[in-house]
Amino acid sequence: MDQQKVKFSIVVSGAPYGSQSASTAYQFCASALLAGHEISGVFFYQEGVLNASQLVSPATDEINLPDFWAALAVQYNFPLEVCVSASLRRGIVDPQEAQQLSLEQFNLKTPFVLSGLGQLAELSAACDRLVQF
Amino acid sequence: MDQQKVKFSIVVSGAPYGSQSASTAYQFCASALLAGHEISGVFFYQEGVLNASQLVSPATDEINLPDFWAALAVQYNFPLEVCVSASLRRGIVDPQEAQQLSLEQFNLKTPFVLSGLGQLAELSAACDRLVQF
Amino acid sequence: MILHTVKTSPFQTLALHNCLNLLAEADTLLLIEDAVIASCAEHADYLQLQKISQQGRLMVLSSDLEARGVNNNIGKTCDYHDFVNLVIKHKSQISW
Amino acid sequence: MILHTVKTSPFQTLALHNCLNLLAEADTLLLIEDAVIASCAEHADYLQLQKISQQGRLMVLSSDLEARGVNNNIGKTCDYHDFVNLVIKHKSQISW
Amino acid sequence: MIEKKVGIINRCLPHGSAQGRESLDLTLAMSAFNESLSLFFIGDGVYQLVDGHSPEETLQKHYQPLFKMLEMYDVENIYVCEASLQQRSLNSKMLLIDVTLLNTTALQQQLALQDQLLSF
Amino acid sequence: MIEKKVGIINRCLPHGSAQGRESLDLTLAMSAFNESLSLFFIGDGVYQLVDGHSPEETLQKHYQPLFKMLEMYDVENIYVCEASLQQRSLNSKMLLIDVTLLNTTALQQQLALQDQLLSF
Repeated sequence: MDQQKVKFSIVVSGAPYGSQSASTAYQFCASALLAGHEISGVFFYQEGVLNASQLVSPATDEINLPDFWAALAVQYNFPLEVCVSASLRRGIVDPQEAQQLSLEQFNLKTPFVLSGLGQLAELSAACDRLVQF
Repeated sequence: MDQQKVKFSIVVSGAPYGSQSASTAYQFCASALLAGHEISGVFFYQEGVLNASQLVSPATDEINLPDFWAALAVQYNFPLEVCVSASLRRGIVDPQEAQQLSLEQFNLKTPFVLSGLGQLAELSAACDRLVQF
Repeated sequence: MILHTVKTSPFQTLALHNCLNLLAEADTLLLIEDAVIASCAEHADYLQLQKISQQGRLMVLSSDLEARGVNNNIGKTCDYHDFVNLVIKHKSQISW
Repeated sequence: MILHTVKTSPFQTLALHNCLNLLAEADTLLLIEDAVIASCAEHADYLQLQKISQQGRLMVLSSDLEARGVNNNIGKTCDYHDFVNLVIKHKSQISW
Repeated sequence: MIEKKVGIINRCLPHGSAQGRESLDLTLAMSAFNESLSLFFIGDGVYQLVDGHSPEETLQKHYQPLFKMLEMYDVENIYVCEASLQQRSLNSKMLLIDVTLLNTTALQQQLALQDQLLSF
Repeated sequence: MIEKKVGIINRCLPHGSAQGRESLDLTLAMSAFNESLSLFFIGDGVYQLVDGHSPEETLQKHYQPLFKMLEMYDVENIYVCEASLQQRSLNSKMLLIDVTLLNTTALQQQLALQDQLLSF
């Protein structure tokens, strides 16, 4: 299988800042894609949903992990799925949810999308290897 | 000192959801105030800054910790200081910062305020006891 | 006189172990959150904890025991009101 | 065949210890993030780790060693490309 | 296509973190799409199932009753580490639901059978 | 009013979490307001000071050079746990800055002198 193209699904459970695991997940994905493999999708769960915030604004000498995820997903055309219930509890909201909840602001970044845990089941079914960070 | 009125400053380092420590901090503050003591202020640092999000939207059978903090601070008239640099890295932004950073949205909740670490030094100097959660 | 608050399980982290290494004779240890389990089940540092309990320096937050459906075998249970008074009685606090 | 990834220090958590309790003979252990330190300094589970290293089943992510300015004494260093191939070679992964 | 066997590992105490609650959410949701789920409770994870949680004063959600829905959702492979129970002076009668106790070797064998593992 | 003695305790490895970096930020910022700061490096915290961090490939900020600013900011009470260094086969020559080594008893005494403690 080493020489074959492998489909990965990735579960990110850590915040973009404060712990390293989301950065590790990003480097893993970038490396897998560089080696010619495929990412079926990245599912953001638990603290991982904070990677989807468009308001993350680190200093200029630091990397912006949400930007990195967005650029990688656009370049290689894979979805960034963010668990909606984990998101709402942690203050990650898209325009539609904001409207439903009567919130005047939202913060979900493009191309991250809020989705249900069923989406994780689909990513689990679709891939050759599931990796959790 | 048991019978005297004591001034507490509180440092909250944990997110409002995902770990218990911010809830513990809240219960501590509520209990201290009920006993007649004073809270000089609460300083939110590290993951604690996420307590200041107005977008946190848990299910109706769950408590909304940012709401709880806001209500307690208004009732007892103490400040909720949120470290600005820890906030920006984690996607907590007030209207002024949003404008400066050319972000179209913001998410800092009232009456939380973004402030520098100097404010923690002031809270440290002003209190009888500093407690970290 | 330092109040040491430990919040993680002795089966998952070494916070309690590392705290015990620095606990001075005048200090008090308060178990909160997941750490309350250290007063219920035997673990690597249980004997040392028992000794501190016998010296009256081990406190356990009762609401965290109740949350997890367990009872403490060692230490004295306390509520948030007692927690506040423990902070007042000690000069400083270390959060482990 | 399971790939176990451990990411926390053996001086701070029992993740490595608990992982070793479940590590089967066909499994591989990969140390990442703070856990790389387990390959540099002696700790409670060092001897067991050494045994796994001798069996060729211990890997250490080199970028995490470099980040912390340390070198491994046991285990085989690997980069992210190797990490990807380790995942491919194993049926499943457990993140500790 | 044969359905993948997915194992969900629970290693944490309830309420100090959201691990237990979010693991259960995930299990109940995934059970609608995958009938080959197995749950593992190891280490402190066994406390998730110890009957009698009462987290109201800690401001945490009382999700323990939802474990009873596992049966309704046809999640039947529920494995508990026997050594972890014993180490904590617990036994299976103290647990909220019916489970299968496994010794370490049997646990390793069951884990090895899974195509994918998620850990909480 | 006598200035409060504030002790800042560092217990974590660099880069796996932001503890070390945010502790240093706090120290440098507070030093402008309080001249009685003391830093403690215990357990894995000693790795914060081991010279030679190179975190670029991990995407983490390389904040270690900022430790050299402590002197400029007049933060001079920097205590390192001797036992923690020895346990990790490290010694003070491997550290980026000059520190005072303390044995466990001396460490307990210094901690007891502080009016307030913050832990990272």
